Amino acid sequence: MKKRRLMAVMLAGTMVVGLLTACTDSSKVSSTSTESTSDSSKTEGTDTGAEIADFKIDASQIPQEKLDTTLYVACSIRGLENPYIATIADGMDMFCEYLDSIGQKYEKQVLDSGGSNDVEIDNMKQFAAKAGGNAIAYADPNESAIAPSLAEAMAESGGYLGTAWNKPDDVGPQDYDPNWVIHTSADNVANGKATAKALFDSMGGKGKIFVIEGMLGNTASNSRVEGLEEALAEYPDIEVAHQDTGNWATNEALTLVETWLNDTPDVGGVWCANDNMATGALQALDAKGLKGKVGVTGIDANPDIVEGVKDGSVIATVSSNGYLQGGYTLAVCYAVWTGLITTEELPENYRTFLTPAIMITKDTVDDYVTEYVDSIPEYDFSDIWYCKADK
Amino acid sequence: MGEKNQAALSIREEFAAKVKADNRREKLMKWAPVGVLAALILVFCILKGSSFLSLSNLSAILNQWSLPLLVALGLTFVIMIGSIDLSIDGTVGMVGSLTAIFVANSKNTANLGIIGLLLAVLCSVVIGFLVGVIHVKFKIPSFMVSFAFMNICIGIGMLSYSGKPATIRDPLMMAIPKASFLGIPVITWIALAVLALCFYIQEYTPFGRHVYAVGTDETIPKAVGINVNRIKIKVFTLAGFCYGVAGIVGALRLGQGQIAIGTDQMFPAQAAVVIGGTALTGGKGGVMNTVVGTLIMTVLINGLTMMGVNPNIKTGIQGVIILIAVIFTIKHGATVISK
Amino acid sequence: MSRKNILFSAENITKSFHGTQALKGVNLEVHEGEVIGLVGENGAGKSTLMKIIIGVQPQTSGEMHLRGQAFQPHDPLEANAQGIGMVYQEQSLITTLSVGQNIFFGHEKDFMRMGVVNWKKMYAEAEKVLSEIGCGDINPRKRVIDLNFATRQMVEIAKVVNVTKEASADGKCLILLDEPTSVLNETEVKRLFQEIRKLTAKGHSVIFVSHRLDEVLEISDRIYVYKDGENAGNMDVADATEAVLYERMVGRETNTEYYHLDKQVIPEKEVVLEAKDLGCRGKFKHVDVRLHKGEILGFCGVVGSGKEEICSVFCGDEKPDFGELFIKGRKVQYSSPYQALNDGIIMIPMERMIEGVVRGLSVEDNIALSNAGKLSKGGMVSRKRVSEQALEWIRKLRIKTSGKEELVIQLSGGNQQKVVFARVLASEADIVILNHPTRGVDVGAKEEIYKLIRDMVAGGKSVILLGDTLDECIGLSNRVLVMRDGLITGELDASVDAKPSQVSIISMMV
Amino acid sequence: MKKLKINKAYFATYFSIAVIICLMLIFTVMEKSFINASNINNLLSDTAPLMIMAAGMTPVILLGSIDLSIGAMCSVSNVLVVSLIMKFKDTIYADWFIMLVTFLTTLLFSVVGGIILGSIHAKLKVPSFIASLAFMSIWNSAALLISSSPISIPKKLWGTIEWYKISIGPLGYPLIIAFLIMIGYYVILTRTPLGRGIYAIGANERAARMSGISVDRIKIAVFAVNGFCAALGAIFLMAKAKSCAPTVGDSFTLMVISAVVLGGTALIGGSGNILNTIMGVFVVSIIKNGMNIVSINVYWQKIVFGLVVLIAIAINTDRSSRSFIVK
Repeated sequence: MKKRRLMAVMLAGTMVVGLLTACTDSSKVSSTSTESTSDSSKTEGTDTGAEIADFKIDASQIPQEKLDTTLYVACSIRGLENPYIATIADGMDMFCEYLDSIGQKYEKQVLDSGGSNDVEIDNMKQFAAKAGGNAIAYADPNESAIAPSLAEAMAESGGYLGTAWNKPDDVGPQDYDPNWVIHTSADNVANGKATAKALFDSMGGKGKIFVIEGMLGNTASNSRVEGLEEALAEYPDIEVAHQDTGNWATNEALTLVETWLNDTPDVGGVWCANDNMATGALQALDAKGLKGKVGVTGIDANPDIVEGVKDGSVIATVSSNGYLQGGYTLAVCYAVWTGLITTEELPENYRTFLTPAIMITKDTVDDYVTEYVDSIPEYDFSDIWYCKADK
Repeated sequence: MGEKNQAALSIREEFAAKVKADNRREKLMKWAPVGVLAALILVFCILKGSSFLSLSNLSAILNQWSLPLLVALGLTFVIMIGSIDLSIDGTVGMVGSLTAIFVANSKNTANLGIIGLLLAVLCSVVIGFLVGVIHVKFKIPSFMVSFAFMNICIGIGMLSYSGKPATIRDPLMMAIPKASFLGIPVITWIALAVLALCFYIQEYTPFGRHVYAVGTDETIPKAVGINVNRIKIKVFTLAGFCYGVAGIVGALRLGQGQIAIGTDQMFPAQAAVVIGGTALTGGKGGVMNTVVGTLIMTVLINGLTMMGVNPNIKTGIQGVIILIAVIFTIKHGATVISK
Repeated sequence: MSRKNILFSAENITKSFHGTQALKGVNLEVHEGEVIGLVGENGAGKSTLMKIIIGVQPQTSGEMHLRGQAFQPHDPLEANAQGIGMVYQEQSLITTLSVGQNIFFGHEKDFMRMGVVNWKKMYAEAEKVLSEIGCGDINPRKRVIDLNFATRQMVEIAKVVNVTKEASADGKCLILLDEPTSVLNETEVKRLFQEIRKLTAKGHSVIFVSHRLDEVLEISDRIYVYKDGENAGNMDVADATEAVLYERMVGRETNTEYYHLDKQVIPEKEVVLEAKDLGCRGKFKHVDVRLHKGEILGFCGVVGSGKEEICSVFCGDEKPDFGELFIKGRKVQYSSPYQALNDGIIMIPMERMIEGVVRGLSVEDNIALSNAGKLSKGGMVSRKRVSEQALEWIRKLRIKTSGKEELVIQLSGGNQQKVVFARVLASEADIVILNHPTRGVDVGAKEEIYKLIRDMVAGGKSVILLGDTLDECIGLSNRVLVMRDGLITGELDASVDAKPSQVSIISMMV
Repeated sequence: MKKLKINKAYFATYFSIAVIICLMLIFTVMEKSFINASNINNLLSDTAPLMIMAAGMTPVILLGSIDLSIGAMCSVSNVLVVSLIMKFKDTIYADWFIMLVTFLTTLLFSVVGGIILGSIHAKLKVPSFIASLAFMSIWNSAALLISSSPISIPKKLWGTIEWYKISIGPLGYPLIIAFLIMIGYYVILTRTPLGRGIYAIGANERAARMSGISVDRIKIAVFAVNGFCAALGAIFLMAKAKSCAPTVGDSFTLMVISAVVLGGTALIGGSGNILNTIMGVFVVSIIKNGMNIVSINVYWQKIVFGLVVLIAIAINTDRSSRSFIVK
């Protein structure tokens, strides 16, 4: 069942690449989304679904008293060292510009957990306590396990939370109605698989690869590796020469590849669970003069890796589009806070869904750069479901 | 009486033998870290054979050794005066981040070249100086001062690139990590140069001697009229310099400046310094001990990585080896006090 | 003798710490080529004055003059530069450095060439300095940690001589010796005195601080006596005798019944401690000892004869390598003093400042250290009983303190010692090992300690005594064991009417 | 004289209180919701794990030792307790029974771990800094081996951790436990032979040994209790997050030691007390909480934290004895 779903995602992923090259004129990036289906796709197509899908925030309907209340806006993230995570904060800023435009009074802040579960929960509790109900927040739970605790923290004071990436399988937004509004995720398995396949194709379907995992025990890392393993199953001639964790860190990846290159100088490619580590791998290859000869893939679309895609040293990376994740999650929460929409109206597949990711390969990189690097994309945050991959 | 004399003689002989044995043991202990290193190399040679000893792996070991060596060198002096420095993660990361934004890079238009590097090192030297000054002038334990500065430096580093690390574009800087001289990577040469400097300072300057004195018993140099505070400040400043060079090396190796260059450098460095035989109580050990200590750590990690040991167990093995190395090299006995 | 030029003078020096006056206006005058003996009880202010002269701490008021000019050093280096050097009471060598490096410690700049210290030249120079003071046999390349204490002391003196010698090229210098003989044996003391005479012959001056009045009388030209931070006398050596000095120091005559012989009791038959063929590799061997209840057993022997090590084994600090130890008839094997204390054995260690008291704790807590268990009820220590006990011992031993909560570190040395005694006595252990109980204690306190020892025995305790002097050992003990080179070489009865002579014991010691 | 001494003994406490009041005033002025009930409630309840671990660490530091493995011990206990709970997932035992068994097993494990570390330190004379550094690596590995990924407690077992939410007035259950442990430690340190032994060993180990204090046994006991506290902290973290993670304790190590030192307990041992530790813990928590409440820019938070710690410790350090050597 799961496998089939993934296959679908993969197919969609490759389609997107094609689509992207086809239509680049529109300033709206509607075509760059990866289509996918979610767990709850069964409910799709019902009447409510259609109605909900067309929902847009109408600023004129927001009661003046709501506009005059100070709304506390936050995004809770793992630390700003990572460029991808920084774009989430940027996404919040963009959404706040929208709030300005409709005259909403607000205060925004970034909650940095520094990679600690405990801190993230504390931060959320403190934020919720301060806001006393008038709060909306985006959270990237450090580990899937703490998502319910974050929701609980918000539920205690009556604010609204949207989470991304990580949550336990048996708990979901419905368990904390109405305060846990949505949970979204880019499809890690699909992304891991897509980059892996791009890498294998570039190697001609055979050869040795190095695998650098993210932090041990991290959901995103595990799922991406799962995607890789699925791809490996499809390419029997690809052999994993070495596999270890780089802890998401550039220098650790550098050390790993440096060491591995000694007993496997004939490596054909390096698959990394994120771009930070891909940077390290590139650097190690560069020192041996193998940059550009041995392909590297990552996930996150860090600026330097996107450049690498451009010059050919990187085969592929994926942008999870932090702007969109951060901004739209808050937009949905905002809609619920204002009362324009209620969580009861939302079917399950509008509570938990996948967000579009953008696959970046040599073919698509130029468009990506024009769209997201040279200019910051513009979003219409009143169209709150724009962030839904299957919309 | 004659018999008693005989016995007395044997007591003396026994005593002499004991002293000799103790001396021999102590001398042996001095070489124990080297023994551990040799044993590790031997084990990896047997298990991994040619690929471990291959030229390219040796060069990789040297490359990986540079950064921990630089960090540990600075820390050695701090530990020799009996203090501790937790600021490493911050200072190294900060310098790494700053290096990238001072030289030609993808983020801004600064192109200070070598001056940029000097400026970056200067930053950590200033931090080291501040740690030292606050430590001695306000009489705050170095543990706390350096803990505070670890946070401050991480903050500065993160602030400097605000989430989007700068990639180094300076062609010279980009060439350095790839270049090698006499088969040894240039980066290692940089580390070796700092090593030579530290060795020179330790052995051939009054300051070096005074460092030992301050670590052994502060009241003595004070009584001779040596300014102990100034020595301590100098030690932290020197440490700052070493961390600074480490930060630059880290940034050059990565080709990018980010705070992660410094992450998790501190505890392994402490372990390396102690394994090498420098006592945490101060006054004992030195730069050469640290060379061995860092080599042990580097070879261990390199070997375990090559053998593909389960990464979950890898840190555990490191811990056990640290423990064994220390248990075998320290003095035991009822009257020994260890804190 | 005192007609020569005045080299150094101090007038009306006062010093107060934390509100207590350590010096209440003392004077000192040193002439060229003179040895000044400085004596006084613990806390009389000798060491404080030394520290002021060398510049470690400033005086509260008063003036000093050197060669007729006002003298106010801010640190020892400044004092050195003007020709005043000091050998400290505490060992002040850096054990991890070599002898040569220690001698020239702080003066490495003299050997710098192009930013590098020329070690070769330094060692050559060190050799010269060492042979100058008659210690040419010490290798300057050796690390201090490998030397014994006596040799270290000589190195220390060499260091000071070197420092002040430089300054003395144009003038005369002054060397302060603070208790230099406390760790030296007799021959070494002799050598030290020779060295001092050599110095004075060259016109240099020495201030010699010691507790040993005989030594002071031997080496000094003039003697100053301080008492409670005030001048209590200033006399030429010709006018001084031990009795006179003693009187000035404590302000009373020596008690003729010094060792309280009238209180010496005959021990009971019961053996409380027995060692059979006890031995410790390289330290002592074949030791058979029986200690009876109510007995004071004296151990005599030179440093290194093994008597200290035997005590360490008795009190559980060290483990013996051979032989057996029986306490009250039960065979024991201790691995820590804790176990020994459980059987009622405790030792008053020799290095009391280091091993005897916890200086960061209060007087009452220190006194209660060894018997906290006994003062507790249901696992809780009763504060009331702790303080009652402290007050009792403060009164009994006349410990000078501002209160039972005062930290031990703030007491004078002698009073810190008394706190150790109080702790040991309060522990209720019935076998007490006294390791040099009167070392570093002034004469008045000594007598009190002797009385205490007598009282302890009268109370049914047994004592093993390592005397600070032979005289003391003979005077106090019921029986004396003589040790040499790790073996017991003699056992002498020392009952009240049959005290052995010192000569007979010395013959067995060496 | 007497007055002066009392001042000195509680010097650190007075200044800690002053620091805490200053911090609270500053934060309240900057953002009045800092002082509102729910934030104070948060502040109090979130402090519990840090408080407990700091309680365990205080006697270790009083001994003059240090335990860098506490964070890793917390991680391994955290993972252990949840994986044990997961073993009971499909059984029919009552929640309280599951709770009891798993908690006791975990606490036992941590005590044994503490005893091993303490023994290596005390018996083999390995400096605690390096022994605990080694154990940090070992426990980190152990945690990852037990479970390399975080485990959430399934919803049906949430009953096992409901106690965490119970509160009496403004004081949550966890904080009450933390305070009870603090009180326990206060009594131990001031009123029992063990406590007096700890101070004596910290101030002068040689003299303590010669006084007949069982140095090794006390050291081992202190490390064992420290392990216990780490595990208890781990159980609280588990209840708070309804899950475990093999790296959960990493950030605690330095934070705990800093809180203890910030309270005024000297790293060289022998001076300080548990009340000061409570203050130190609150200083750290208030800074962290306050910075979020007044929404200081994340990039600046670390810098501000470092500076405030520096100022707090500068105010707090007892520098009255000039000759004191600070390392």
